[in-house]
Amino acid sequence: MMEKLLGLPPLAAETGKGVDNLIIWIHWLMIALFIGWLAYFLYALWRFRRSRQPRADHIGVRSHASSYIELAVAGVEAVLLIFVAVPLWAKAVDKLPKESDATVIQVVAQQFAWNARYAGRDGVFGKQDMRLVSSDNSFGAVPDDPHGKDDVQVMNELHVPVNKPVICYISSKDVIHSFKVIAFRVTQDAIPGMRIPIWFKPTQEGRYQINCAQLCGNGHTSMSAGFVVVESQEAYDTWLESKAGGATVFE
Amino acid sequence: MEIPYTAQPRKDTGLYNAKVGIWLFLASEVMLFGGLFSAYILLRVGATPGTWVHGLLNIPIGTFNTAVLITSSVTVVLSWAALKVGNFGRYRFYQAITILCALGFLGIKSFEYREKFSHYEVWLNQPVTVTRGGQEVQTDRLLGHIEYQGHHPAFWSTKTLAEKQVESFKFTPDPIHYKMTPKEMAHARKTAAGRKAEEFEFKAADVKRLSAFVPGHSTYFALYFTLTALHALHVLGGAVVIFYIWGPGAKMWKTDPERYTNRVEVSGLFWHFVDLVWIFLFPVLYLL
Amino acid sequence: MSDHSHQDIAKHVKIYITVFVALLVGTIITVALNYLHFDSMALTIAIALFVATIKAALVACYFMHLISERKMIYLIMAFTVFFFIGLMFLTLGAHYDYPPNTTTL
Amino acid sequence: MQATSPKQSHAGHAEAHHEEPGFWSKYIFSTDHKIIGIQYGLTALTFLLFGFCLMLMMRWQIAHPGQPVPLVGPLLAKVLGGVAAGGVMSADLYNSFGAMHGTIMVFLAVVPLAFGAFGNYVVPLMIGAPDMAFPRVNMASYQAYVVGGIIMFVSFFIPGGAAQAGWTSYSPLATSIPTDGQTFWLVGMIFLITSSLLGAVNFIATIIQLRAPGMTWMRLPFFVWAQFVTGFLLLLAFPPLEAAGLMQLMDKVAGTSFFLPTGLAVGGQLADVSGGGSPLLWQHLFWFLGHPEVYVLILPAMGIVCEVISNNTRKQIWGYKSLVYSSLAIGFLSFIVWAHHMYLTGMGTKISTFFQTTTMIISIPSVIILTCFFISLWGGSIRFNTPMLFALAFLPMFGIGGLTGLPLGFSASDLHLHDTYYVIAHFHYVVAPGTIFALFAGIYYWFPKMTGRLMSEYWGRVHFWGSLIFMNVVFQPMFAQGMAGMIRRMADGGANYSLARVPDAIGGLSDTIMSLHTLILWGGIGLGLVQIPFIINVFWSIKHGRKVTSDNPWDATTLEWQTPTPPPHGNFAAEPTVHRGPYDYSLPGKAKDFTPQNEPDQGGKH
Ligand code: HEA
Ligand code: HEA
Ligand code: CUA
Ligand SMILES: [Cu+2]
Repeated sequence: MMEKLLGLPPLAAETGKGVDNLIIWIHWLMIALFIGWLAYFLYALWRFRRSRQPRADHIGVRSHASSYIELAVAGVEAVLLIFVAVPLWAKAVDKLPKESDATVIQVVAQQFAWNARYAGRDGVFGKQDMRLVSSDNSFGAVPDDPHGKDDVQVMNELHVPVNKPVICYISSKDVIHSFKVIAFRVTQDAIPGMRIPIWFKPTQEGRYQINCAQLCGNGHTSMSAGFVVVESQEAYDTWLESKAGGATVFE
Repeated sequence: MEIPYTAQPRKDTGLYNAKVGIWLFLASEVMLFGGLFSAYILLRVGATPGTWVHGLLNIPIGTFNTAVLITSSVTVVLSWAALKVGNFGRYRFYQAITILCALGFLGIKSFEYREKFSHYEVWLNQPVTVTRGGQEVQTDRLLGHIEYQGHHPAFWSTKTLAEKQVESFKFTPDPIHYKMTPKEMAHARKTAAGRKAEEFEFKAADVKRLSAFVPGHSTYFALYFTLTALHALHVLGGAVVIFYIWGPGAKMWKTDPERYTNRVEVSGLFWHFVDLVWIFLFPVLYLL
Repeated sequence: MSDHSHQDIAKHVKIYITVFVALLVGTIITVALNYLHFDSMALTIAIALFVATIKAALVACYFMHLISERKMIYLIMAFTVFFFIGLMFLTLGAHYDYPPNTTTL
Repeated sequence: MQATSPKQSHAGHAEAHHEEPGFWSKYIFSTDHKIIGIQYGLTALTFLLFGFCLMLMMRWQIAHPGQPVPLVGPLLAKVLGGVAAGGVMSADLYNSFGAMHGTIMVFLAVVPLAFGAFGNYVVPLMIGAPDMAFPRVNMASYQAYVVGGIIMFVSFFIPGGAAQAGWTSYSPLATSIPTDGQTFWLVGMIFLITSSLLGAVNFIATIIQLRAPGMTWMRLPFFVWAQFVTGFLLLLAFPPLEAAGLMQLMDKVAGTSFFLPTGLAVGGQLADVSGGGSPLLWQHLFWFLGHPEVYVLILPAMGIVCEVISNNTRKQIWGYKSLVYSSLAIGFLSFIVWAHHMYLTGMGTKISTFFQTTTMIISIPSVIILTCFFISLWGGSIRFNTPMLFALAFLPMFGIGGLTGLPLGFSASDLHLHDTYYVIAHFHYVVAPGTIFALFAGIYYWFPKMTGRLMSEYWGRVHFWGSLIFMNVVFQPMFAQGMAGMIRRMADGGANYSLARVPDAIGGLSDTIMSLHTLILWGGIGLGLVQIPFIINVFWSIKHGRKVTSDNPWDATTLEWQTPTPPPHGNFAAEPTVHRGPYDYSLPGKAKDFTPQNEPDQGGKH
């Protein structure tokens, strides 16, 4: 019910459930406070208008009931913080699934597109060197590294198998972008000079747009051409095979 | 109504207005330099090992300049003390030394700057062999001086080579590089002393990057120039104020001696702060 | 600090000179230590900053008369120093708290 | 306290001694805090209007992507050239307007109005001081502000246009955008920061030193406390941004890389810089100011609301002490919450826990302050005049804005909401119907003191109801848009992410969400229209408003109303002595329902 009321968009990742719950619970607190105080407020305005109450009472309220409300607010916040928010975050950033159980993708943003790199058949990424970065080598891949031969490099279309954790290492070549997939409830700033892991577990096949959530220049809105395609394991394998080795071209 | 407490302290705080004002201002200055120091620390701990520049500044000159600034600080308090006992002549004398010290400090600093602008690092496409600490080493990065058509140019960069269509230039390397530890640098300096320096002739095509010791050379020099230039601006500002009070503003000593003494105290507080910043800048930039 | 007797001031002057000498000595110590080249970089930094802090404290306490200042000034400076430390250590803390290997490619 | 008649003659006497200063020294290079306050006020209101106009054009453009802006389109094309070719705002221009809207609203409109104008005009009067502690520094502060403002304004017209990297000016984007507007922005900011620092030093010193006899700390009106804390926030939080600004300026003009990491490849080519910098360093230094800055925006507003509410409920403010302590707590804590703007830079658990905790803690004093205001209504005798209406509306509006800060304060829920319109809606509820309403309240409230005339009550009400309705029409839909995932700072209003363009994308923006743009646009136009009566009201009332019949038209207790109207140079004829707290309204046993702070306990020697 509350999802509808708040207008939360469809959720398609297991890991996003906690985020939604937190949003919902905190909104319950907000709504309770808002309605409670608003009712009191309107009542007080009506009851203590000048025509009804010509002379004010210097002191006003003598009880300290409000302190309990304040304490209650603090209490609810503390509970949400300690038992929900912090564990959720720890799960998101500390408890990454094992790489062997996951689809591992390197993502490098650039003005204004998303590059992605898969380890290919051998499951090992080729070596990288920052100094080799150029327009046709976004990842600075070292050309003669044998592990790199079958690496798959794509632009703007990432495929992942459904129901299997995905780890993305998010980075950027030029300015700060932000990798956001609404339905998975993931967002991670792509910061040049840093490579930060995120993970999610998609539960529903389909095409998901990658939003670039950080102002990155005049093409910020046209970074909308990036997609995450969630598909069955077989379809994913076929897709990966079709790309293997072909995508990394060096002149 | 007139503004109270311009000269006399307010009873409950025990302070006159300008004193509160200057301390508040200094508080903001602490945060200003604090921001830069935080930047220094963060950038330094985040630096890739072996890339942090160190050991390239002239320590004797820096030490001397530190002494100059400390001297100016003590003459400021002495001049204030002289005013407190009504000795205007002695005040003028000490404060004159302060101003001279300030000018001296700035002079020395600009000399140091100039020296840096014509000192270079060159990154080469192919390594060359140089002698360091009595040993031959292969390296693709050299520090040293440039000679081109009989001049020692300043401010050159990789771009300059293209713009001026330089085909080749002479390069006299230093016996050290900041990749070395302080110990190795000291040793290398010692063994190189008295020996004739090697010389190279580099073609523009050999050069991957060329940079004088300017802010763009490295994070270290960026910090060095930003911090010391900002500090030097403070020195200049302080000196101007002290000079104004010392010279044109001295009329007030006749009309309102107490307020005049306060002015001297307040400008002095600023001056000590500038000194205090340098006390940190010196080891951080010169020694570490 | 407005009602100083002349003796007071004479005493002050003596302190100023002493502090001045101490500052010069401190400078020499820092520079001299630097030529010793300790093997540990951390130790070098610690010593250099330690001496610098002492020197700064001397300037602040005696030249700037912080040692005998009013409560209000202490309060202002205490907050300032606190926030400065907050700025420095929290940024550093954040830096070290990023997931491992985030800063290399 | 002397009887009234000698007071008047004293004032006349003092005036006779001063020769009339000329126009320039009286109005332009004045050192009188009241004139400076008014200068600040008018300049800031002009910028407020300008900032709003920028936003209106933007709102039109995102509701109608690709179409020329009506009315002003040709003008834009003519004045700004290529970036507005054919009267259509390009993405570059949209980004400029967005960055400058934020910058102008925060640094050139609201802070100067709340702190510079009201602080300057009211604080010395409230504490019984003849002027600021350092009048010439005060003038310098205003001049630095004007210079900063001019630099910002001029930057629109240079080739390439004004800054485009958002008001947050994140590196490396800020350094890699080719326009010099970025440099102008930095230089302008350095002037504005200097102005704020000078102002802050002055305010704090004034409040510490120039309180009238008997005006103890706990007798200060809450407005003064709010300004005092604000002063400290500016004093200590701004300098690190100044440092950062200097460093970014070096990056821009001297080729350094303070904020540029190694291996930066702009346009596919490795950038020709040394590298080794840190983009996050800029964010830390920016938000170290950025967060305290938002309390700079809200605290003076709360101060105004407090004065107006107490005056118009005719009773003392409930929980004065907790108000004071809460504002001190806010001030203190606001320095250690800044990284809640940076959760999604990939922050680790330890540090994010720290910042989530402090963020939650800092919401408590805000709750306390609001609660105190709410409870103050109880038992009052409420007068619904225009200032009071605005002050009352502030409460739920700030409430909405503040409450929606909570889901942003948890890093896990921020995961979904970060950089969406939810954030835009959150902070606009606090700064627009929040702070701006409080500032309107302040203008209506103190106008009679400044001019000796009241503003029109009728048009005041039109202004109020119109603003209240349209503000909500503008900002309420943004919560829905944000919750649906609409990202901020998009020159096409998210059309590229809409289901209309990419029908098969799961989680795309629905037609309903997109169509809210139209609603917001009309809300914005309505909001603009209802400001017209206000602007006319201000200027008309200076000459033609109803004259006040006493120096104290609202029957207020605080000292600013115990001076002649408008107060002469030097404010008080004789130093006032304070005998009581700021809110002695409706004291039991008194005939009048207000007892001014300078009225002695025994009923005076009248
Ligand atoms: C005046 C300005 C102001 C104020 C007061 C606040 C107050 C708060 N803000 Fe806000 N904030 C901004 C201005 C402000 N903010 C701005 C400008 C940005 C965006 C900057 C940018 O990115 O460009 C921002 C962004 C922002 C973020 C970053 C979001 C993101 O980018 O992802 C966060 C996250 O923690 C946050 C949190 C909070 C919190 C917890 C408070 C708390 O202090 C709020 C406490 C208040 C309450 C809890 C309300 C209590 C009221 C009641 C209990 C009564 C209710 C009754 C009725 C409604 C009748 N804010
Ligand atoms: C104090 C700060 C402040 C204020 C008051 C406002 C006020 C308003 N803001 Fe703004 N806004 C910001 C600070 C502020 N904003 C910031 C920091 C950003 C982020 C920028 C970025 O992304 O970098 C932003 C971004 C922002 C956006 C998002 C743009 C985007 O992401 O693409 C939008 C969208 O609608 C918006 C709208 C508005 C509107 C409609 C108002 C209205 O409420 C305006 C109300 C004002 C008026 C109606 C004018 C009244 C005029 C007078 C009273 C004049 C009187 C004159 C005389 C008497 C001489 N703002
Ligand atoms: Cu990339 Cu926004
Ligand atoms: Cu904040």
